[in-house]
Amino acid sequence: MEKLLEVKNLRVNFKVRGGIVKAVRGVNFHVNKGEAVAIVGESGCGKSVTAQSLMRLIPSPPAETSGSILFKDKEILKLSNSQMEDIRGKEMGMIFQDPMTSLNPTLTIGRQITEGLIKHQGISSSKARARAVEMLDLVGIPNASARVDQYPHQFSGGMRQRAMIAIALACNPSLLIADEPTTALDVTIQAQIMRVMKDLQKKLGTSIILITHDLGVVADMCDRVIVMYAGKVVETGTKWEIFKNPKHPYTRGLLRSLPRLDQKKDEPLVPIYGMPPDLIKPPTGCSFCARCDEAMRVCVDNDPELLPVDGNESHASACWLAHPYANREVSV
Amino acid sequence: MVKYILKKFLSMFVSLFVLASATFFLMKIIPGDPFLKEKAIPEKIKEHLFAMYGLDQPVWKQYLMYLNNLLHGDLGMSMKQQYMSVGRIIKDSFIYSAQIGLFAVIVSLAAGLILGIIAALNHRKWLDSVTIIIAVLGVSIPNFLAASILQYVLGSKLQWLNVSGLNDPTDFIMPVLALSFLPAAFIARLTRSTMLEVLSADYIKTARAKGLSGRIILVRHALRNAILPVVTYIGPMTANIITGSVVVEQIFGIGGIGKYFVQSITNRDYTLIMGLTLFYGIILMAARFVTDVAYGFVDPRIKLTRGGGKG
Amino acid sequence: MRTRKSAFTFMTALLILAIVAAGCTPKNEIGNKGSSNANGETSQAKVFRMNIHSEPSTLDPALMEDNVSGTLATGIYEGLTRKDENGQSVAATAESWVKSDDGLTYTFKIRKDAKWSNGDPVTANDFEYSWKRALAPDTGSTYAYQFYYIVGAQDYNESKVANADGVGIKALDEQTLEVKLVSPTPYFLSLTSFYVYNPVHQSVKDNAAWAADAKTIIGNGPFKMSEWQHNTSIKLVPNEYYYDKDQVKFAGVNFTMLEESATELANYETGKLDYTGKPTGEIPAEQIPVLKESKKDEIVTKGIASSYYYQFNTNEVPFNNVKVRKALAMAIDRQAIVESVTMAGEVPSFGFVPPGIIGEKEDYRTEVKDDFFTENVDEAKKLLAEGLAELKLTKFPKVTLTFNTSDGHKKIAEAIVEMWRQNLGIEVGIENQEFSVLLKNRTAMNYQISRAGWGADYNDPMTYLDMFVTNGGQNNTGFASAEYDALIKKANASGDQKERVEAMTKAEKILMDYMPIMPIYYYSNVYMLKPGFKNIFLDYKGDIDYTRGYYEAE
Amino acid sequence: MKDQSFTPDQFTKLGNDKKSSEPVVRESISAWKDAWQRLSSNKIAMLSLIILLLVSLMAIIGPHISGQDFQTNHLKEKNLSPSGTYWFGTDDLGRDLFSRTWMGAGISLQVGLYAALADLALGVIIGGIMGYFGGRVDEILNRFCEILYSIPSMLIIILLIVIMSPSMFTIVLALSITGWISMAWIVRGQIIQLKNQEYVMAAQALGANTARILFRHLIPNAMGPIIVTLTLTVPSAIFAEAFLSFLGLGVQSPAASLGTMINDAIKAWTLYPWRMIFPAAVISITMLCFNIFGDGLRDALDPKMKK
Repeated sequence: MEKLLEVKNLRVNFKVRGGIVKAVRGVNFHVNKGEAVAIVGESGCGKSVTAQSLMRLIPSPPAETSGSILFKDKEILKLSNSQMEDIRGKEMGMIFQDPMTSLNPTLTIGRQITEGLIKHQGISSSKARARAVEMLDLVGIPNASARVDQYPHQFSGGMRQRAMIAIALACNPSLLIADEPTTALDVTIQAQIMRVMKDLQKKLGTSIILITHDLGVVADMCDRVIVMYAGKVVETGTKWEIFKNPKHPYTRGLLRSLPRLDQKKDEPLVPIYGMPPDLIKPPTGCSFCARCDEAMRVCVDNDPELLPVDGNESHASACWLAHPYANREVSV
Repeated sequence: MVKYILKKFLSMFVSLFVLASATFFLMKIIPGDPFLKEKAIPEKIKEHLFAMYGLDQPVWKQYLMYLNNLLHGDLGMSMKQQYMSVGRIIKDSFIYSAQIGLFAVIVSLAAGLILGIIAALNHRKWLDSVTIIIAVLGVSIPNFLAASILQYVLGSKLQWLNVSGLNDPTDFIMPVLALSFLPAAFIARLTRSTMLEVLSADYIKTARAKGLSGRIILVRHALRNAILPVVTYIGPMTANIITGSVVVEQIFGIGGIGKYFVQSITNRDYTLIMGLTLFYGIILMAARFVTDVAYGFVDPRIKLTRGGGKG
Repeated sequence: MRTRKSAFTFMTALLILAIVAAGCTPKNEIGNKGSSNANGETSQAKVFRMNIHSEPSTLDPALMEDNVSGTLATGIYEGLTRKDENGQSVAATAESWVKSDDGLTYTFKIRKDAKWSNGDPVTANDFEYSWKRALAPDTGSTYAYQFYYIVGAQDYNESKVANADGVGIKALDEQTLEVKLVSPTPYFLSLTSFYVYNPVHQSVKDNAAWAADAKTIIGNGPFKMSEWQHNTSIKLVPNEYYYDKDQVKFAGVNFTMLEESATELANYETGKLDYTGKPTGEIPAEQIPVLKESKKDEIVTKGIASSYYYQFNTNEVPFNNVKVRKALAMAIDRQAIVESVTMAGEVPSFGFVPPGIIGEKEDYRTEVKDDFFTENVDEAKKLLAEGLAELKLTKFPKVTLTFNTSDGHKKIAEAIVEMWRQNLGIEVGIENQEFSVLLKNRTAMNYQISRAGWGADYNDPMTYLDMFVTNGGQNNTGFASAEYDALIKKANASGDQKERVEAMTKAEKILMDYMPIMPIYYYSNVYMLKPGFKNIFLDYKGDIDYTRGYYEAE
Repeated sequence: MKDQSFTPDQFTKLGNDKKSSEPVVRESISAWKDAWQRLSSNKIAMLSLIILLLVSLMAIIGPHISGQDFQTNHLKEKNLSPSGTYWFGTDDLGRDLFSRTWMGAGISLQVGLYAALADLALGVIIGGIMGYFGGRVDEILNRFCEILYSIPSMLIIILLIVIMSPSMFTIVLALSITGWISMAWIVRGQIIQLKNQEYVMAAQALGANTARILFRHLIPNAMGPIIVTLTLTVPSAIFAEAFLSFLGLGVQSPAASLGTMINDAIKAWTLYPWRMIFPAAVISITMLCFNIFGDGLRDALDPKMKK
């Protein structure tokens, strides 16, 4: 498979009063063409920062980004601002978490779709408008030709997120980054939105990075999963590997906190207790150590590396439990 | 929409009536009369003058007489400049004030928005500090001081500009600048404040994610959402500026309308006071009406034109 | 959608326009620099440029009441007589006059070549018409009482008679005007140059708004109005029909209306004005000492017949005691005030009638010295203690000095109150009031100490002294003296100047002994005139005469 | 894995108490303490606060420390430039400008402060009501504001002069009668824009009462323009007081305010610039610090700005 995007040793630091927040600490992953990848983790784990830094949307200062982001063989971090403008919207689209605030309240939906089209494809405004209607139709907005001239406040939440998708996909980008696209929506709408995204992915062949804290939506949609914690990738693998054979205690924690259809009635949902570490002073050892039920002495001062699980190419985990010395007596 | 405008006009008419009534009685309560001067006029002559102007009548009668004249479109003659009608005084002097005022509105809007945007884009950097200092000086240096300094430096010392008058196009520069300092500074502060909030809004990120250029994001997405307080402010500000500034007009020797707002009252020139108040009231109410309509254009969520109700 | 878009585009366009305008205009100004000097004429015929502060309240002589109008009237109109530089009445539109032996009848001969600015002849009928017009109640002239010396005038003006037939103004023929007076009024001749005595063209009765525009004003003076930009400027050009046009040398007179003294001075200094300062303009007081050094040859100080004084409410404690009033008057340093506070060459005053007013033969003030009291802090302290004791007061009560809003008045008040504080140990509050409020309070005797000033209407001590007759309209002090009233009456009835001056001298002494008013200084006018301008002068009242001025390059 | 040797005993399970070598979570702190921490780490804002405190202190003790009192005239020593005797020079009656400046600062700052408070109270509440309720309430209140705003304030001031005697209360009253209207309009505009946002509608749907929506949701979000308007109110009140003095309602001499001092000095500023510079500098510096501190305060209190 051809790699569309390859991220190597991505680090993002924020200068704030009181120190430097190391939000992303050496993240590696890739996305293949046509593939849907999920980045999963609690809020504050650096997944959104990672996603936004792919499009260089993190303002610098206060942020400092280093490492390498190769997109279609171009080094994103080295492009000029205007080159970057040509990639945004055209090659990569992005959907944000809150459709209520992510649309400009003072411009019509149509205008917000067409402005990217006009900029990137240089088409006339009437053509752009036709394309906007088409896009709205595509994302399932009824009566699109009338709706195109309405303002965001005339749309419901779900419709707005559909419109966001239409905006993001208007120029037919090769990569769509969806940053918690359904978090702000209620459950029934969530499913509809995910369906729209999935359908479009199939139709247009777009690669997707789905950022979410909810492993539930992942199962449906994604090929591979990347689990992040405290600015690092702690486990990565195919959807099946992660769901059936999670190796990292954090992944297991996430899965345990998820309601499942096959769940027994008396089996409780188990939240992960405690708080993520302060990324101004990240722990020297495993960053999950403090919350880990299976923590060992080694975990306190030694940071585990992301290593293939059972020699498997696609599945990797960063945990001392994989060390030969560790007792392997853990069950899911 | 037509109904809305009609309704607005009707309520404006009622408001003007209330304004005229309130001003009329207030004006009659305060001590003094148009014929009071250091060299007192003999009692008999004064009595006759009072009778000529109807000032010997009970106040309510004077009020009805005034309203009657007003309904016939007659603002009366000035009691101080006896050969001039109030309408003509306003017309002759407003021309100057309006010219300078409109320029000043444009200059202060342009300068204020630009400074405010620069400050917001450079939040907590030195350019932000520079604009803060300029803006604060703009609001804390009164316009008479700014006008005097301009006049002394550009007019008297460097002699680049005429110290007073409105004969050359360049004569507009100093009065316009003097009038613009404060509003420009205030607009800059307002713009900066709301721009900072807007620039951190999600839809700005959306716009960036679309690959739009910084300039377009700024003008199309950010400014439009940030400009509402500025729109609110420029309504009354325009009304105030185009009806002249006493000090600036005095310093630059401009025969504008500004001084009459003070002079008519010190002279107790009753007809002129009323005429000016109504004139100002109309301009202010018109400016406020335009402001309300402009809200709808700036932010489509606002629908004042459809009348009442929350949201 | 479309409208919104265009509205926004419009705003952006405005912005750009403004930026462009702001960026470009300063360049033009450099190109225009040279053209601003309008007074390019050479010595033969120069335009004289001065400031008149503000729009004249009228140019109808009957309604005039301020010196802005008066200054313009000097150019546009001409009465029967004019004042020369020494304050003497000289022939003008009247070439000669005869006073009857009883002093009650004046017969004026109007010169044959007197013409209006439209070429019509000026006749005795015009004067009769104009004066009766000024007296007509419905004209609404506030200065109509200046005609009350004439038989029947007051009755007509006060509507006691229906028509003007009984008024003692009569054109015997085209050239002869006969005026009958109620009593011999030695200063009547002086009044005939006063602006309310100016004639108006009889056509004015057909146009109520005739005095509002340059086109419709018809005068008989040395100049006529060529342009009136309301609130901005007035231009006069010589009147080609004027009988004495050979003596009119200026190509024109331009008046600006600048209310700000600093602006006026800046215009003078940048060569846009030839004259600055009093009577209609002003030189900023604090600049005067500096200009007296730097512009020695241009600056002129001229005493004028006006008095600046404080008046006491003698009905109220503690000023119902003459010793208290005297103490306050004696405890200030007038020299320090005129030197350090007002700085315009004013003269400390110890009497009421200012210099410049004609007495029996010469200046009243040189004939009758103003030594009615002296400054003496020790004596003042003693008087104050005595006065308070007489009033059975243990300490000086809380009183307030009020004055009408003006920077100059405020400064003087601050200095005087401070002198009282230091010299007498009394605290006097200061309160500035809006003029109308002050005048109302003064008429209602609702004050303790108040600033006041008085300028002459005509050239006789009476213009000052008749103010303080019992219940006089200007007498808001509570001062009432039968003896004083009798003396004023006597002076008014007499045609003998010696007898009159004697009575008036006694009256002034009574006034100063009673001291309802505390003299501070006699005004003076300071002005600057560009070198080369000649024969422009101020009369005894401080009114400017520019009509015979000329320019002679040095 | 690095060339690192571990011992098996390192792979024994940890007790819950020893899991980390460092505290895991940041100390949780109250919002106020947090705001104060953010504010105090803003050096310029803190410097501004110190200067503001210094100016206030000088307004109290300043008139008494130069050894010259504010009202004694020294006519022989008028218009002196700053010197050892007269630190800020003397004015046109030879009075000590140092004492007068600080005395004026005391009066002017009070005027500015009270006027700002009055604007805040009246303007925010009435503007909030106009914006929030809209419809007829808005129409009537708005017209009331327009009428009040159009009545010549000089008439009102003269009326006040006639019925009241000059005092701080009268000054603030005169300034506040119409002063709050601009604030009300600004607030009204903001509320009209904000009330259409989802969180407000959500709060309405949840049945939150009006006052709560207004003061908890709407007004805090309009704080930016409110603070900016306040920073304009203060200097304009200071200069308006000078105008009141001129009409006879403001501070009466020999007392001084910064506004009246500047008014007096303007006539001769080219000759005696110090008479204008010191009072103008006090106003400008105070306003600058007020603005910077206001910005700092807003940044510290407003979590939105944290990023």
